[in-house]
Amino acid sequence: MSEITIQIQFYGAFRKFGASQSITLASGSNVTHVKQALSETLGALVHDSVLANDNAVLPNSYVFEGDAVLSILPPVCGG
Amino acid sequence: MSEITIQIQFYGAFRKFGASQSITLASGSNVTHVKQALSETLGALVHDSVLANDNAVLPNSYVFEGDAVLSILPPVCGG
Amino acid sequence: MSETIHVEISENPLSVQAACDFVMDDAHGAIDTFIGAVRNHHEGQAVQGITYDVHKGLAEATFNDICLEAQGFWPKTKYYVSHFQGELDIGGISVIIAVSAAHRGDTFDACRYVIEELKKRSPIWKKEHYPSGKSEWLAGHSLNDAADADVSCCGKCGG
Amino acid sequence: MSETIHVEISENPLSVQAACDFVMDDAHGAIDTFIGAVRNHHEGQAVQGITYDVHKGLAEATFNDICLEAQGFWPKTKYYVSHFQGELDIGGISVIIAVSAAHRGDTFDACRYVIEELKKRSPIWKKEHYPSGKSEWLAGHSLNDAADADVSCCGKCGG
Repeated sequence: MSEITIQIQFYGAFRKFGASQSITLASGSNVTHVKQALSETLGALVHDSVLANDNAVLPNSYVFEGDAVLSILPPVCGG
Repeated sequence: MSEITIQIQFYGAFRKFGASQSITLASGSNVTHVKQALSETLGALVHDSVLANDNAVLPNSYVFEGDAVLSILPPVCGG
Repeated sequence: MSETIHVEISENPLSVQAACDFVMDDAHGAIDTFIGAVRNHHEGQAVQGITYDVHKGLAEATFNDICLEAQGFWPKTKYYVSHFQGELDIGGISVIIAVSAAHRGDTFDACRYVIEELKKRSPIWKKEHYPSGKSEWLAGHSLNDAADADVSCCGKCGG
Repeated sequence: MSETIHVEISENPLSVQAACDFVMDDAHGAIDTFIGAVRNHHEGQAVQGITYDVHKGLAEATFNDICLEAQGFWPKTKYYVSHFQGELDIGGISVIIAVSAAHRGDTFDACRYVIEELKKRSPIWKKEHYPSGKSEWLAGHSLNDAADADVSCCGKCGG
Protein backbone atom coordinates (compact mmCIF):
# COMPACT_ATOMS: atom_id res chain seq x y z
CA MET A 1 0.00 0.00 0.00
CA SER A 2 1.39 3.41 -0.99
CA GLU A 3 1.81 6.32 1.37
CA ILE A 4 0.61 9.89 0.89
CA THR A 5 1.64 13.16 2.53
CA ILE A 6 -0.99 15.54 3.76
CA GLN A 7 -0.02 19.06 4.77
CA ILE A 8 -2.35 20.66 7.28
CA GLN A 9 -2.49 24.48 7.60
CA PHE A 10 -3.43 25.91 10.99
CA TYR A 11 -5.92 28.67 11.86
CA GLY A 12 -7.14 30.27 15.08
CA ALA A 13 -6.38 28.29 18.23
CA PHE A 14 -4.20 25.83 16.26
CA ARG A 15 -1.73 28.58 15.39
CA LYS A 16 0.07 27.91 18.66
CA PHE A 17 1.40 24.78 16.88
CA GLY A 18 2.87 26.89 14.06
CA ALA A 19 1.72 27.56 10.50
CA SER A 20 1.27 23.95 9.38
CA GLN A 21 2.16 20.30 9.92
CA SER A 22 2.66 17.41 7.50
CA ILE A 23 1.54 13.86 8.22
CA THR A 24 2.05 10.60 6.32
CA LEU A 25 -0.82 8.14 5.92
CA ALA A 26 -1.81 5.19 3.76
CA SER A 27 -3.35 6.13 0.42
CA GLY A 28 -7.12 5.71 0.69
CA SER A 29 -7.32 7.28 4.14
CA ASN A 30 -10.34 9.50 4.71
CA VAL A 31 -10.99 12.71 6.68
CA THR A 32 -11.78 10.76 9.85
CA HIS A 33 -8.38 8.99 9.63
CA VAL A 34 -6.58 12.32 9.16
CA LYS A 35 -8.35 13.81 12.17
CA GLN A 36 -7.43 10.77 14.30
CA ALA A 37 -3.77 11.18 13.36
CA LEU A 38 -3.86 14.94 14.06
CA SER A 39 -5.51 14.56 17.45
CA GLU A 40 -2.38 12.85 18.79
CA THR A 41 -0.40 16.11 18.54
CA LEU A 42 -3.13 18.78 18.43
CA GLY A 43 -5.41 17.42 21.16
CA ALA A 44 -9.15 17.15 21.65
CA LEU A 45 -10.05 20.37 19.78
CA VAL A 46 -9.51 18.37 16.57
CA HIS A 47 -12.81 16.58 17.21
CA ASP A 48 -14.75 19.88 17.12
CA SER A 49 -12.83 20.94 14.01
CA VAL A 50 -13.23 20.20 10.31
CA LEU A 51 -10.86 19.75 7.38
CA ALA A 52 -11.21 21.85 4.26
CA ASN A 53 -9.51 22.37 0.95
CA ASP A 54 -9.53 25.81 -0.68
CA ASN A 55 -13.08 25.37 -1.95
CA ALA A 56 -15.11 23.54 0.68
CA VAL A 57 -15.31 21.83 4.03
CA LEU A 58 -14.67 18.13 3.39
CA PRO A 59 -17.12 15.50 4.64
CA ASN A 60 -15.73 12.89 7.07
CA SER A 61 -16.03 10.16 4.44
CA TYR A 62 -13.93 12.09 1.87
CA VAL A 63 -11.02 9.84 0.69
CA PHE A 64 -7.45 10.89 -0.23
CA GLU A 65 -5.72 8.93 -3.01
CA GLY A 66 -2.75 11.30 -3.29
CA ASP A 67 -0.90 14.12 -1.55
CA ALA A 68 -3.04 17.05 -0.44
CA VAL A 69 -2.86 20.45 1.21
CA LEU A 70 -5.71 20.97 3.67
CA SER A 71 -6.68 23.35 6.45
CA ILE A 72 -7.98 22.39 9.87
CA LEU A 73 -10.73 24.78 10.95
CA PRO A 74 -11.52 25.02 14.68
CA PRO A 75 -14.97 26.33 15.77
CA VAL A 76 -15.57 29.71 14.11
CA CYS A 77 -16.63 33.08 15.48
CA GLY A 78 -16.51 35.77 12.80
CA GLY A 79 -18.48 38.96 12.61
CA MET B 1 -68.07 87.48 22.78
CA SER B 2 -64.61 88.49 21.46
CA GLU B 3 -63.16 87.30 18.18
CA ILE B 4 -59.75 85.70 17.60
CA THR B 5 -57.68 85.28 14.44
CA ILE B 6 -56.09 81.95 13.71
CA GLN B 7 -53.50 81.68 10.99
CA ILE B 8 -53.20 78.23 9.44
CA GLN B 9 -50.00 77.20 7.65
CA PHE B 10 -50.28 74.67 4.83
CA TYR B 11 -48.20 71.55 4.14
CA GLY B 12 -48.25 68.78 1.54
CA ALA B 13 -51.51 68.53 -0.43
CA PHE B 14 -52.80 71.77 1.14
CA ARG B 15 -50.01 73.78 -0.50
CA LYS B 16 -52.19 74.12 -3.60
CA PHE B 17 -54.13 76.66 -1.52
CA GLY B 18 -50.98 78.75 -0.90
CA ALA B 19 -48.70 79.08 2.11
CA SER B 20 -51.37 79.89 4.73
CA GLN B 21 -54.86 81.18 5.44
CA SER B 22 -56.29 83.23 8.31
CA ILE B 23 -59.73 82.66 9.78
CA THR B 24 -61.72 84.55 12.40
CA LEU B 25 -63.64 82.67 15.10
CA ALA B 26 -65.22 83.30 18.48
CA SER B 27 -62.79 83.16 21.39
CA GLY B 28 -63.24 79.80 23.12
CA SER B 29 -63.45 77.87 19.86
CA ASN B 30 -61.69 74.52 19.89
CA VAL B 31 -59.78 72.47 17.31
CA THR B 32 -62.97 70.82 16.03
CA HIS B 33 -64.50 74.28 15.37
CA VAL B 34 -61.37 75.39 13.50
CA LYS B 35 -61.44 72.26 11.33
CA GLN B 36 -65.12 72.78 10.52
CA ALA B 37 -64.39 76.34 9.38
CA LEU B 38 -61.41 75.20 7.30
CA SER B 39 -63.29 72.38 5.58
CA GLU B 40 -65.48 74.95 3.80
CA THR B 41 -62.53 76.15 1.71
CA LEU B 42 -60.06 73.23 1.95
CA GLY B 43 -62.50 70.34 1.45
CA ALA B 44 -62.88 66.87 2.93
CA LEU B 45 -59.15 66.23 3.42
CA VAL B 46 -59.43 68.45 6.53
CA HIS B 47 -61.25 65.63 8.33
CA ASP B 48 -58.24 63.30 7.91
CA SER B 49 -55.89 66.09 8.98
CA VAL B 50 -54.83 67.46 12.35
CA LEU B 51 -53.90 70.86 13.71
CA ALA B 52 -50.59 71.44 15.42
CA ASN B 53 -48.60 74.23 16.98
CA ASP B 54 -44.81 74.22 16.79
CA ASN B 55 -44.52 71.67 19.61
CA ALA B 56 -47.31 69.15 19.28
CA VAL B 57 -50.40 67.90 17.52
CA LEU B 58 -53.38 69.49 19.27
CA PRO B 59 -56.25 67.32 20.55
CA ASN B 60 -59.71 68.06 19.12
CA SER B 61 -60.87 69.46 22.46
CA TYR B 62 -58.01 72.00 22.66
CA VAL B 63 -59.49 75.52 23.19
CA PHE B 64 -58.18 78.84 21.79
CA GLU B 65 -58.67 81.94 23.98
CA GLY B 66 -56.50 84.22 21.82
CA ASP B 67 -54.88 84.55 18.41
CA ALA B 68 -52.76 81.61 17.31
CA VAL B 69 -50.53 80.39 14.49
CA LEU B 70 -51.18 76.73 13.66
CA SER B 71 -50.36 74.23 10.96
CA ILE B 72 -52.78 71.83 9.31
CA LEU B 73 -51.12 68.45 8.75
CA PRO B 74 -52.64 66.13 6.12
CA PRO B 75 -51.94 62.38 6.32
CA VAL B 76 -48.16 61.85 6.47
CA CYS B 77 -45.80 59.65 4.48
CA GLY B 78 -42.19 60.35 5.40
CA GLY B 79 -39.23 58.02 5.10
CA MET C 1 -22.53 61.89 29.64
CA SER C 2 -22.22 62.16 25.88
CA GLU C 3 -25.32 62.69 23.74
CA THR C 4 -27.14 59.51 22.78
CA ILE C 5 -29.70 60.94 20.33
CA HIS C 6 -29.15 63.16 17.28
CA VAL C 7 -32.11 64.13 15.09
CA GLU C 8 -32.29 66.57 12.20
CA ILE C 9 -34.17 67.72 9.14
CA SER C 10 -31.60 68.60 6.50
CA GLU C 11 -31.62 70.36 3.14
CA ASN C 12 -28.12 69.02 2.39
CA PRO C 13 -27.20 65.51 1.16
CA LEU C 14 -27.37 62.97 4.00
CA SER C 15 -24.24 61.04 5.04
CA VAL C 16 -24.25 57.45 6.24
CA GLN C 17 -20.70 57.96 7.52
CA ALA C 18 -21.84 60.88 9.71
CA ALA C 19 -24.64 58.69 11.06
CA CYS C 20 -22.23 55.89 11.98
CA ASP C 21 -19.67 58.31 13.46
CA PHE C 22 -22.32 59.70 15.82
CA VAL C 23 -23.52 56.36 17.20
CA MET C 24 -20.06 54.74 17.49
CA ASP C 25 -19.32 53.96 21.12
CA ASP C 26 -16.49 52.02 22.77
CA ALA C 27 -19.05 49.88 24.58
CA HIS C 28 -21.10 49.12 21.46
CA GLY C 29 -20.26 46.23 19.15
CA ALA C 30 -23.06 46.66 16.62
CA ILE C 31 -24.60 49.33 14.40
CA ASP C 32 -27.63 48.90 12.19
CA THR C 33 -28.44 51.60 9.67
CA PHE C 34 -31.49 52.08 7.49
CA ILE C 35 -31.27 54.22 4.37
CA GLY C 36 -34.26 55.28 2.30
CA ALA C 37 -33.67 56.19 -1.33
CA VAL C 38 -35.87 57.45 -4.16
CA ARG C 39 -36.87 54.50 -6.40
CA ASN C 40 -37.69 54.77 -10.10
CA HIS C 41 -41.13 53.22 -9.61
CA HIS C 42 -44.08 53.26 -7.19
CA GLU C 43 -47.13 51.01 -7.45
CA GLY C 44 -46.31 50.13 -11.04
CA GLN C 45 -45.79 53.73 -12.14
CA ALA C 46 -42.47 55.22 -13.32
CA VAL C 47 -41.18 57.98 -11.00
CA GLN C 48 -38.59 60.66 -11.83
CA GLY C 49 -38.09 62.26 -8.45
CA ILE C 50 -39.71 63.22 -5.15
CA THR C 51 -40.16 66.50 -3.30
CA TYR C 52 -40.21 66.18 0.50
CA ASP C 53 -42.24 68.75 2.44
CA VAL C 54 -41.56 68.83 6.20
CA HIS C 55 -42.82 70.62 9.31
CA LYS C 56 -39.26 70.90 10.58
CA GLY C 57 -39.84 71.70 14.27
CA LEU C 58 -42.53 69.09 14.80
CA ALA C 59 -40.68 66.49 12.76
CA GLU C 60 -37.54 66.86 14.85
CA ALA C 61 -39.63 66.69 18.04
CA THR C 62 -41.32 63.53 16.75
CA PHE C 63 -37.98 61.90 15.86
CA ASN C 64 -36.72 62.69 19.35
CA ASP C 65 -39.86 61.21 20.96
CA ILE C 66 -39.49 58.03 18.90
CA CYS C 67 -35.83 57.63 19.88
CA LEU C 68 -36.63 58.18 23.56
CA GLU C 69 -39.34 55.53 23.38
CA ALA C 70 -36.89 53.16 21.69
CA GLN C 71 -34.35 53.76 24.47
CA GLY C 72 -37.10 52.62 26.85
CA PHE C 73 -37.56 49.37 24.95
CA TRP C 74 -33.82 48.85 24.22
CA PRO C 75 -31.77 50.51 26.99
CA LYS C 76 -28.27 51.88 26.37
CA THR C 77 -28.83 52.33 22.63
CA LYS C 78 -27.73 55.39 20.60
CA TYR C 79 -29.64 56.99 17.70
CA TYR C 80 -28.97 59.19 14.67
CA VAL C 81 -31.98 60.16 12.55
CA SER C 82 -31.71 62.52 9.59
CA HIS C 83 -34.46 63.22 7.04
CA PHE C 84 -34.10 65.24 3.86
CA GLN C 85 -36.26 68.26 2.98
CA GLY C 86 -36.48 69.39 -0.66
CA GLU C 87 -36.21 67.74 -4.08
CA LEU C 88 -34.43 64.46 -4.81
CA ASP C 89 -33.75 62.63 -8.08
CA ILE C 90 -33.78 58.83 -8.41
CA GLY C 91 -31.21 57.35 -5.98
CA GLY C 92 -31.29 60.40 -3.73
CA ILE C 93 -31.21 59.61 0.00
CA SER C 94 -34.38 60.65 1.85
CA VAL C 95 -33.67 59.28 5.33
CA ILE C 96 -30.81 57.75 7.30
CA ILE C 97 -31.25 56.06 10.67
CA ALA C 98 -28.35 54.56 12.63
CA VAL C 99 -28.68 52.69 15.91
CA SER C 100 -25.84 51.30 18.00
CA ALA C 101 -25.92 48.89 20.94
CA ALA C 102 -23.68 46.43 22.73
CA HIS C 103 -25.26 43.55 20.78
CA ARG C 104 -26.68 43.24 17.28
CA GLY C 105 -30.22 42.08 18.09
CA ASP C 106 -31.11 45.39 19.73
CA THR C 107 -29.78 47.39 16.78
CA PHE C 108 -31.94 45.58 14.21
CA ASP C 109 -35.08 45.76 16.36
CA ALA C 110 -34.65 49.38 17.42
CA CYS C 111 -33.76 50.59 13.91
CA ARG C 112 -36.85 48.88 12.50
CA TYR C 113 -38.97 50.47 15.24
CA VAL C 114 -37.67 53.95 14.44
CA ILE C 115 -38.35 53.76 10.68
CA GLU C 116 -41.83 52.26 11.15
CA GLU C 117 -42.84 54.91 13.70
CA LEU C 118 -41.21 57.70 11.69
CA LYS C 119 -43.30 56.79 8.65
CA LYS C 120 -46.55 56.73 10.64
CA ARG C 121 -46.05 59.77 12.86
CA SER C 122 -43.66 62.35 11.35
CA PRO C 123 -45.12 65.46 9.68
CA ILE C 124 -43.48 64.77 6.32
CA TRP C 125 -45.13 64.61 2.88
CA LYS C 126 -44.00 63.27 -0.50
CA LYS C 127 -44.82 64.72 -3.92
CA GLU C 128 -43.96 62.29 -6.71
CA HIS C 129 -42.86 63.61 -10.11
CA TYR C 130 -43.73 61.52 -13.19
CA PRO C 131 -42.19 61.34 -16.70
CA SER C 132 -45.37 62.97 -18.08
CA GLY C 133 -44.45 66.15 -16.22
CA LYS C 134 -47.30 65.69 -13.77
CA SER C 135 -46.78 65.38 -10.03
CA GLU C 136 -48.90 64.27 -7.11
CA TRP C 137 -48.91 64.40 -3.31
CA LEU C 138 -49.09 60.84 -1.97
CA ALA C 139 -51.79 59.65 0.40
CA GLY C 140 -50.50 58.72 3.84
CA HIS C 141 -51.21 58.00 7.49
CA SER C 142 -53.74 60.28 9.20
CA LEU C 143 -52.51 61.74 12.49
CA ASN C 144 -56.09 61.81 13.81
CA ASP C 145 -55.36 59.19 16.47
CA ALA C 146 -53.01 61.64 18.12
CA ALA C 147 -55.67 64.40 18.05
CA ASP C 148 -58.41 62.14 19.44
CA ALA C 149 -56.36 61.35 22.54
CA ASP C 150 -56.19 63.47 25.69
CA VAL C 151 -53.31 65.94 25.84
CA SER C 152 -51.48 64.07 28.57
CA CYS C 153 -52.36 60.43 28.05
CA CYS C 154 -50.91 58.90 24.96
CA GLY C 155 -47.22 59.61 24.48
CA LYS C 156 -47.90 59.24 20.76
CA CYS C 157 -49.14 62.74 20.09
CA GLY C 158 -45.76 64.31 19.55
CA GLY C 159 -46.15 66.40 22.73
CA MET D 1 -26.89 42.57 -15.85
CA SER D 2 -24.90 44.40 -13.20
CA GLU D 3 -23.36 42.46 -10.33
CA THR D 4 -25.69 41.89 -7.39
CA ILE D 5 -23.22 40.37 -4.89
CA HIS D 6 -19.85 41.68 -3.73
CA VAL D 7 -17.91 39.78 -1.04
CA GLU D 8 -14.40 40.34 0.26
CA ILE D 9 -11.90 39.75 3.02
CA SER D 10 -9.93 42.95 3.49
CA GLU D 11 -6.81 43.99 5.37
CA ASN D 12 -7.72 47.66 4.87
CA PRO D 13 -10.25 49.72 6.87
CA LEU D 14 -13.82 48.89 5.84
CA SER D 15 -16.06 51.62 4.39
CA VAL D 16 -19.81 51.83 4.96
CA GLN D 17 -20.02 54.33 2.09
CA ALA D 18 -18.45 51.82 -0.31
CA ALA D 19 -20.96 49.21 0.88
CA CYS D 20 -23.92 51.53 0.22
CA ASP D 21 -22.52 52.66 -3.14
CA PHE D 22 -22.34 49.04 -4.33
CA VAL D 23 -25.92 48.09 -3.43
CA MET D 24 -27.54 51.36 -4.58
CA ASP D 25 -29.95 50.64 -7.44
CA ASP D 26 -32.48 52.85 -9.21
CA ALA D 27 -35.19 50.25 -8.53
CA HIS D 28 -34.35 49.92 -4.82
CA GLY D 29 -35.83 52.23 -2.19
CA ALA D 30 -34.22 50.72 0.89
CA ILE D 31 -30.80 49.75 2.21
CA ASP D 32 -30.10 48.09 5.54
CA THR D 33 -26.51 47.88 6.73
CA PHE D 34 -25.02 46.01 9.65
CA ILE D 35 -21.67 47.08 11.06
CA GLY D 36 -19.70 45.10 13.63
CA ALA D 37 -17.19 46.97 15.78
CA VAL D 38 -14.72 45.94 18.48
CA ARG D 39 -16.26 46.60 21.93
CA ASN D 40 -14.29 47.40 25.08
CA HIS D 41 -15.82 44.45 26.95
CA HIS D 42 -16.84 40.82 26.44
CA GLU D 43 -18.66 38.70 29.01
CA GLY D 44 -17.78 41.13 31.80
CA GLN D 45 -14.09 41.30 30.89
CA ALA D 46 -12.28 44.42 29.62
CA VAL D 47 -10.94 44.03 26.06
CA GLN D 48 -8.24 46.12 24.35
CA GLY D 49 -8.43 44.80 20.82
CA ILE D 50 -9.09 41.80 18.61
CA THR D 51 -7.05 39.94 16.00
CA TYR D 52 -9.12 38.37 13.20
CA ASP D 53 -7.71 35.24 11.55
CA VAL D 54 -9.41 34.24 8.29
CA HIS D 55 -9.25 31.44 5.71
CA LYS D 56 -9.67 33.99 2.94
CA GLY D 57 -10.67 31.77 0.02
CA LEU D 58 -13.17 29.69 1.95
CA ALA D 59 -14.56 32.72 3.78
CA GLU D 60 -15.27 34.54 0.53
CA ALA D 61 -16.87 31.38 -0.90
CA THR D 62 -19.03 31.08 2.22
CA PHE D 63 -20.12 34.74 2.04
CA ASN D 64 -21.09 34.22 -1.60
CA ASP D 65 -23.08 31.06 -0.73
CA ILE D 66 -24.95 32.92 2.02
CA CYS D 67 -25.83 35.82 -0.29
CA LEU D 68 -27.04 33.45 -3.01
CA GLU D 69 -29.25 31.68 -0.46
CA ALA D 70 -30.59 35.04 0.69
CA GLN D 71 -31.42 35.99 -2.91
CA GLY D 72 -33.48 32.78 -2.98
CA PHE D 73 -35.46 33.86 0.08
CA TRP D 74 -35.65 37.56 -0.88
CA PRO D 75 -35.53 37.87 -4.70
CA LYS D 76 -34.08 40.94 -6.42
CA THR D 77 -31.92 41.94 -3.45
CA LYS D 78 -28.29 43.13 -3.68
CA TYR D 79 -25.49 42.34 -1.21
CA TYR D 80 -22.14 43.76 -0.11
CA VAL D 81 -20.24 41.79 2.54
CA SER D 82 -16.76 42.79 3.72
CA HIS D 83 -14.90 41.30 6.69
CA PHE D 84 -11.63 42.54 8.13
CA GLN D 85 -8.50 40.37 8.55
CA GLY D 86 -5.81 41.50 11.00
CA GLU D 87 -5.67 43.50 14.24
CA LEU D 88 -8.26 46.07 15.36
CA ASP D 89 -8.36 48.41 18.35
CA ILE D 90 -11.57 49.31 20.21
CA GLY D 91 -14.04 50.86 17.76
CA GLY D 92 -12.41 49.20 14.75
CA ILE D 93 -14.87 47.88 12.15
CA SER D 94 -14.74 44.08 11.75
CA VAL D 95 -17.58 43.52 9.32
CA ILE D 96 -19.91 45.53 7.09
CA ILE D 97 -22.98 44.07 5.39
CA ALA D 98 -25.27 46.12 3.16
CA VAL D 99 -28.46 44.82 1.54
CA SER D 100 -30.72 46.74 -0.82
CA ALA D 101 -34.22 45.93 -2.05
CA ALA D 102 -37.28 47.65 -3.47
CA HIS D 103 -38.89 47.67 0.00
CA ARG D 104 -37.49 47.95 3.53
CA GLY D 105 -38.83 44.72 5.04
CA ASP D 106 -36.65 42.57 2.79
CA THR D 107 -33.52 44.57 3.62
CA PHE D 108 -33.89 44.12 7.38
CA ASP D 109 -34.69 40.41 7.11
CA ALA D 110 -31.98 39.59 4.56
CA CYS D 111 -29.29 41.61 6.36
CA ARG D 112 -30.08 39.83 9.61
CA TYR D 113 -29.92 36.48 7.82
CA VAL D 114 -26.50 37.24 6.36
CA ILE D 115 -24.90 38.27 9.67
CA GLU D 116 -26.37 35.29 11.57
CA GLU D 117 -25.20 32.79 8.95
CA LEU D 118 -21.83 34.50 8.57
CA LYS D 119 -21.17 34.12 12.30
CA LYS D 120 -22.08 30.43 12.30
CA ARG D 121 -20.44 29.31 9.06
CA SER D 122 -17.52 31.52 8.01
CA PRO D 123 -13.95 30.32 8.67
CA ILE D 124 -13.02 33.32 10.82
CA TRP D 125 -11.53 33.34 14.32
CA LYS D 126 -11.14 36.03 16.99
CA LYS D 127 -8.24 36.45 19.42
CA GLU D 128 -9.09 38.88 22.22
CA HIS D 129 -6.36 41.01 23.78
CA TYR D 130 -6.74 41.96 27.46
CA PRO D 131 -5.29 44.84 29.53
CA SER D 132 -3.14 42.28 31.41
CA GLY D 133 -1.22 41.66 28.19
CA LYS D 134 -2.72 38.19 27.82
CA SER D 135 -4.75 37.15 24.81
CA GLU D 136 -7.06 34.28 23.99
CA TRP D 137 -8.75 32.66 20.98
CA LEU D 138 -12.50 32.65 21.53
CA ALA D 139 -14.61 29.50 21.47
CA GLY D 140 -17.06 29.38 18.57
CA HIS D 141 -19.39 27.36 16.38
CA SER D 142 -18.13 23.94 15.27
CA LEU D 143 -18.39 23.34 11.52
CA ASN D 144 -18.86 19.60 12.14
CA ASP D 145 -22.44 19.66 10.84
CA ALA D 146 -21.08 20.56 7.42
CA ALA D 147 -18.55 17.68 7.56
CA ASP D 148 -21.14 15.13 8.69
CA ALA D 149 -23.28 15.77 5.63
CA ASP D 150 -22.82 14.15 2.23
CA VAL D 151 -20.79 16.11 -0.30
CA SER D 152 -23.71 16.90 -2.50
CA CYS D 153 -26.69 17.08 -0.18
CA CYS D 154 -26.68 20.00 2.18
CA GLY D 155 -25.93 23.33 0.54
CA LYS D 156 -24.52 24.43 3.89
CA CYS D 157 -21.04 22.96 3.55
CA GLY D 158 -19.48 25.83 1.66
CA GLY D 159 -19.15 23.68 -1.48
